[in-house]
Amino acid sequence: MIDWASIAEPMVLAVPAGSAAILATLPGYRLSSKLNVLASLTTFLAALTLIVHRPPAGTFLLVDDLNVFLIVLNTFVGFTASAFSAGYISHELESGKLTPTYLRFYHAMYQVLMFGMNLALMANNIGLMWVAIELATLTTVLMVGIYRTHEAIEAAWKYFILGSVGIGLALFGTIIVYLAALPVIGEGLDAMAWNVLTTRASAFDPALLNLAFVFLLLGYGTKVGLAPLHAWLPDAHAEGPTPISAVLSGLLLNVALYAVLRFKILLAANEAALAPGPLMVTMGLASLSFAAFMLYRRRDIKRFFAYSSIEHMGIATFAFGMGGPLANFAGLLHMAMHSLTKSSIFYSVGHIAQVKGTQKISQITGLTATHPLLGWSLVAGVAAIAGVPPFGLFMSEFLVLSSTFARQPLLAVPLAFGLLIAFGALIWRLHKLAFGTPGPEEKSGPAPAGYKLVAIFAHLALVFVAGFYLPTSLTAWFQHVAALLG
Amino acid sequence: MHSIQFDIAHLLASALVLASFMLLYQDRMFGLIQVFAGHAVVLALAVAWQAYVQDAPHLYVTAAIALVFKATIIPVALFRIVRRLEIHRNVEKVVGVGSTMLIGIGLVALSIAVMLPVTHRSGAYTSEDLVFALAVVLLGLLMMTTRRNAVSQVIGFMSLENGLILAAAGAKGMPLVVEISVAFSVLIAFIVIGVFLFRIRERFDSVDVQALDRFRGDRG
Amino acid sequence: MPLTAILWLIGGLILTVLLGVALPERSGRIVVYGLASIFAGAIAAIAGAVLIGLQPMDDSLTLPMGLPWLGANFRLDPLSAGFLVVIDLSALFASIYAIGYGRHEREARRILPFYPAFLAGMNLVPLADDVFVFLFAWELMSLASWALVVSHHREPANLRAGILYLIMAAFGTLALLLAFGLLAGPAGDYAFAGIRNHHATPLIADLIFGLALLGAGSKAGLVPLHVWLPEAHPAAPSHVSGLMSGAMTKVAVYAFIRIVFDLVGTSAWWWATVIMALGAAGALLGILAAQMDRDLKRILAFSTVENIGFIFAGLGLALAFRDEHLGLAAALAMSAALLHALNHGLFKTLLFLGAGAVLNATGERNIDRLGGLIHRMGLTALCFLIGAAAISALPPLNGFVSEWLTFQAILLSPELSHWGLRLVVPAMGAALALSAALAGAAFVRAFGIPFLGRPRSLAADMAHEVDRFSLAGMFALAALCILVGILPGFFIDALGPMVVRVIGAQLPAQAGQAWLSLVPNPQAGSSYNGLMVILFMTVTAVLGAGIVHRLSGRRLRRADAWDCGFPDPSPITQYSGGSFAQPVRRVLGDFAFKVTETVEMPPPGDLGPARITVQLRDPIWEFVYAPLTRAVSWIADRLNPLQYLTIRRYLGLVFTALILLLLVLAIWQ
Amino acid sequence: MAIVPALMVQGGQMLLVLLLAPLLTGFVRKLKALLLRRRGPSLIQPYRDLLRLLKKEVVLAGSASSVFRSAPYVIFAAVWVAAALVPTFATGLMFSWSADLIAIVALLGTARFMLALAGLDVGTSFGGIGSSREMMIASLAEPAMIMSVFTLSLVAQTTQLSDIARFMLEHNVGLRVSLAMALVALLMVAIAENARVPIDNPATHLELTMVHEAMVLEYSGRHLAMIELGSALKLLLYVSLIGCVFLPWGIARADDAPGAYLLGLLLYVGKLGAGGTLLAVFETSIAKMRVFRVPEFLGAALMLALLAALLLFVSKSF
Repeated sequence: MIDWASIAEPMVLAVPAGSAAILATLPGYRLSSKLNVLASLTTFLAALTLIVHRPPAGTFLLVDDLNVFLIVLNTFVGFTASAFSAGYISHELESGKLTPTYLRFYHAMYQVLMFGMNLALMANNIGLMWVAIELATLTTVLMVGIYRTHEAIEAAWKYFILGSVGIGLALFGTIIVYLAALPVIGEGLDAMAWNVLTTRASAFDPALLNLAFVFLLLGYGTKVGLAPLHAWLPDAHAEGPTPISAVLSGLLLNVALYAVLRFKILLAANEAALAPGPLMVTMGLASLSFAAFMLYRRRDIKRFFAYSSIEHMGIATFAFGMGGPLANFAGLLHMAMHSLTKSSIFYSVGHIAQVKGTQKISQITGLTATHPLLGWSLVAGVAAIAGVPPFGLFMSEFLVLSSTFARQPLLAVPLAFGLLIAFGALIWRLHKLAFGTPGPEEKSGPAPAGYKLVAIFAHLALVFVAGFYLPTSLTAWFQHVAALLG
Repeated sequence: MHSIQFDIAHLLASALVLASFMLLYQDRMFGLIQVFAGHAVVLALAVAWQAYVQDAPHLYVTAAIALVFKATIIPVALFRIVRRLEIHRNVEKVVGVGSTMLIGIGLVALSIAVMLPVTHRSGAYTSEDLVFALAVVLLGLLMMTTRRNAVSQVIGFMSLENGLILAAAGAKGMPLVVEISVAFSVLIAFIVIGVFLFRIRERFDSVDVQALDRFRGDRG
Repeated sequence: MPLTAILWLIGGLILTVLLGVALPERSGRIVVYGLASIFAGAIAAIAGAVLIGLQPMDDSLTLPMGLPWLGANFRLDPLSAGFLVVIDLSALFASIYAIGYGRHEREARRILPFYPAFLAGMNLVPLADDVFVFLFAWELMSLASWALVVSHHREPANLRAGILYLIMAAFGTLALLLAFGLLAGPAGDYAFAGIRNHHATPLIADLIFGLALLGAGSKAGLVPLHVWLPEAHPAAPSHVSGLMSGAMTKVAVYAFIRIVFDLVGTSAWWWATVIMALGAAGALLGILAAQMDRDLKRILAFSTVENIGFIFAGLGLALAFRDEHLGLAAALAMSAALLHALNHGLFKTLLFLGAGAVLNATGERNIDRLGGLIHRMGLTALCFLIGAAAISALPPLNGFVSEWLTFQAILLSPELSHWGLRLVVPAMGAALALSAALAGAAFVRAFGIPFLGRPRSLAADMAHEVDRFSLAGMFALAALCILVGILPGFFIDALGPMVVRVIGAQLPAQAGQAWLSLVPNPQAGSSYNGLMVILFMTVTAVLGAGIVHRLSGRRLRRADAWDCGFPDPSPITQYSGGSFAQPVRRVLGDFAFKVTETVEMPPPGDLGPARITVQLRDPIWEFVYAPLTRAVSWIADRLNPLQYLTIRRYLGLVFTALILLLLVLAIWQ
Repeated sequence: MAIVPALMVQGGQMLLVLLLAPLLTGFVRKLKALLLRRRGPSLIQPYRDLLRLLKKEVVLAGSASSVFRSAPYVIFAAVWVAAALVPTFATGLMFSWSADLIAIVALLGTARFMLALAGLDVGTSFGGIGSSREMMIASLAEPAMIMSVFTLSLVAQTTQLSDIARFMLEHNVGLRVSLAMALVALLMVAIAENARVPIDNPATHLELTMVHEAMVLEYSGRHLAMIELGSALKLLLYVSLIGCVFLPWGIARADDAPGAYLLGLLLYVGKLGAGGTLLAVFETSIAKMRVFRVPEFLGAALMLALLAALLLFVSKSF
């Protein structure tokens, strides 16, 4: 009998790393795209086993309640995204936007990215986590610039510079955390290990923790895409390959937010430290309302949904800032639901951009008439992201709003306002995209084969079910984590 | 005995801050690069001194990296880039030197105000080092935001990163410092290569980031 | 267990959605609408049985869904049962109608899946017994109806209506959500049972009331939140329009009653005045707008605004009486409001179905291009006439009964002790009387212009009677209108349990009264007997006709119209909708809609026609909604440049953020 | 009281109003003629007209529909039923409970509704003019009427007309501001509803000034007869309504001696005469007003009635 726990944990990291190496050498893109899917699938399965068999905390790796659900989510979306990209990327090759060499590079990088994110999630060491996130950043930068068009390189450059600065700030924060831990825990790796830090945090010097949190919030917040640190996000989403946009919105933002949460726990554990809540609430609200208004003037469909990602990250940050079992539960749920929904939206958008041959909203009309399946999947996705039932985001937004309003009515008003503004923008654009009669000059290619849309509907189905039914086990564990977040 | 160690550490750290100020002051491209090399050398010394004081041998590696990579390779590469792209003209600034200096001094004051009350508990070196490290970081950021062209922005970023390394080295017995400095060097390499290899010359006449920004997405 | 049965039926409706997706359009139409009518009918039957006491009241059920720690709670109490009846009567006949009507849909695939979902949503709202289920069903209802509104998506107007509708719906839901947030309190007890136990402070209660008014009002079409109604209701297919006006607005009324009368527990005197003022204003504005408009379905939608105003006025009265513990009066007002909700559900659905029939037969909604339809579609005309008479509150039809009850309730209001109420109530009474009279004018126009006279367009001339299913649906509703009109006692008794549930008092049993007449308030002894009136009228009419024919025989000669000696064959010379509305427009249109009439006379000798152009401007839209939209786009424009900064400036943003936070920290420490 | 006499009273009343209605019309016409120094038609001229019309054949416009043909009977029935429920010479009519004052107003509304539809039915311009103006007038007159009904029933604590009459008779109501206002409002409404000068001119066929006549322009023969009878009944209804409420003296109450009934009958005829005289004098002494001044006239009535009701709401003592 093999000890799954001992195997699964390294597998989640080893599979992506190994397959990345292989993919870097493989020529033909058909095979490599299949291999890519396979690798992601195995990673996902390995991650699944982590739920059941929880390995003990190691010096460098840690799987606990908080990150295991993110790991599973991460690998799952990574898997569906790879499946989607298998269908997507071939079209890009045919349309000559990419060359086989770049494809090989793309697939390798995809797995490296997966590796980086999984490592960031599983790292038991604040330094290691930092390194992993930096790795993820670098790979995504390369992927964003992969089309080597003018805009793509500009976006990548912007992302790179801002991301690096963010990373730098985060490192400074990390160092300060170590310094805070130093007197209590003593020198060495323990002073950087999560499981140790979390337990001893109450004894740390609060002032140092506060200082650290400022840097960490700004540093990792840049990667979460909180206003005013968001600037890289829309362009990176818009100019990169759509699978990467999906991964960025669905996963990387979550990973960064996860990092912030981890450090928030430290502060929460320390009474003397200033409550991280107000900072997060402020930035959350800022991102939400800012993105909501920005949505109205977007002309590029991918950039449009990128801003909606900023909005939702804002909501989640707000929820965690509010704290308390209800709000935290809502925040976790929101993270999960958003990454599922948003990635599915980006899948649809990718196909739409391919059949319409453009990303300009003004040149896309009446999708439900021309490509019913694609069009309705977009309608469902946008409805879900706008937070109407029967989709999961409704539950999370419901909890955030009502719990906030009961405690801090004055905070809930701008929140509700921002939600309404964003809702208006989403609906307005949706009508334009999905309904009406397409103009005569509008070109529209053949609809993508049904199997390419499986991923979309799989995600939507999950979000749909979560809208009215959450399995009790899942809930119990969400609540446990929520309590842990304080 | 401790006092002299402390003074030297103090001296080196403050020298780094001074170097940052010189970077801010410098307005010729080649001069800028030379000053940056100096910056890196000072960093290498400071780290080496910390290695000696904390007798943490791995810090020597970091110092070596700083010396070899930042103080020699990078500057050389930058020299070549600048020559290739014919941009050894003045570094045009957004804010005048004087006011930049004033802001810089303000930043140093801020970092002292923030740090000193905080760090007195953890050993003396760290506290001093942290103050200066923070100052260097802020100055680097200031430089990035007040310089128009890419090379000087890159240099600003690298000085920022030097500050981080200083802080990391200052943190007593902090693990992974080497790994982190390596990771950072990779990052910097990427940036430099990026400036060099982003086919920027194919597409733009200069590496002026503003030119790069000419097409800020989502227009029409 | 009635609740279980109803939930199963709703489940059936939800499964029907899949059929609507899967089946081919032709058979799908019959199956979906057939099943929908069966399920709706069954629910109406069960709920009715519960209401008249054949089935046990108040049974509740919790499903393992919804909020994990709470589950999905459902409860069937008299209030919800009554509203289920109201909803599903409309739904039943609208579905039957749709079996035939749907044949003319070009893109039925855009309707079939959403129709049963819409019904399911409407049925779930009254059953919800916790906040989450309530809002879930509420939004489901909005979403499905939105999909139906944009089902004819190739007309830009419909898309605009869809956007406006969905945004208003979201606004309403947010308001309700916040209201529930306050009701649940910090503990976050989202079950209605828990909410009833947790009592809010007066200030919070006022806040809840305001939010509930916004939330429910925006869905019901209460002034000034009614703007979406005349856009969205006509955009949908007619049977859906009928349901949106007839049933969905009632769901909103239910939500309002549930929150304000049941959940909050307390109330302040001025709540009633606010409700009554808004209700009266809505009644007047709505019916005036209906009088001005030319689009048949828009006319009906505006008249919905009027009727909702009427209902809310009744509710306000009931609240005022309940505050001062005048049980009988409160029960009277509440019965009036509820009965009117039922009646409006019947005749508004009927009228929309009729309008749909006209639309099918002629492809026209503009009454000025119709005319003389009664000669070609006599049965539809008959149904529409009954509906029009009923909605104009003419005895012996049902509309009059609820109006009469409301007036009776108003006459009891001198007993109110609060001066504010004493001033508001009579004014409201006058406004209601005025709007009732105007309704008569509006519906003389709405029936007379399209159905009577001579056809004004070829389409109207070519019209033909609609199919059997459509007629069946309409006739059933017309029959119900008459039935409620002549035997109101039974229906009022059936509403009794609902009234008891929210008021705590009840009217004396009506069915027992002599000659089945209506005596709501024994010591006043005012009574009305629809049965007698209709008997008398038929007897006298038949008598008169008999005698006259005996005296003068049945001689009759067809000839041209005399028209004071110079008849004009051209149908353009008839009075059109516009010209019919002119007197009222001149008299009342001005203060409500800033009407401007401009007449262009050709110079003497020029044979060109003189033109009159009329402009209506809705002040509410101009002063409330337009500024809001302008503000949003203004802010968006101001923020937009942030997308186009240079990297250096973005770094500057990060830098300043960092400095700010550090300063905050330095100061804080 | 016993069924049989009650039925007799009820039936007698119904016949009575039917018979007296044309007479009242004729009386008013005659009086107006005399006031204008004309001989004028004889008192029974209206009966003659009705019979003549009944004898004539109906000439029906080609575009007329069943609405047009059934309208006269419905109108007649509605008005007659309404008139039958207004106490003329005796309160406590057998079927008085089947419709109260509000219902009576609404019954007249039904009649008006049908009449307006009939006006639109043939599809001529004049019919349209008539209907639209009629509805405009009605939409102001009816609320005024309702509000004065409110006033009455707030005083009498009921909307049941015969109870109101009995209340007025038995209780010493005295002179009340509110009642006076209500009376004035009611009179104005009555003038408007019966298409009398200054609102409308029953005698004119000058196209642009007519309202009621324009609606019935296309009617002929028996249909016209029913319409004429209906309007005559309506006039009678209003007069006897005002009479039984504001000068209820002499109205026989339930289980009174037959003598009382007789007295009531005589007094009733007297009241009719008085009402007719007042109307004739008023009509001859005033000129018809422009159509668009009518709203001001009726608006005044509405305001008066509202004020009366308001006063009563504020305090019972007005």
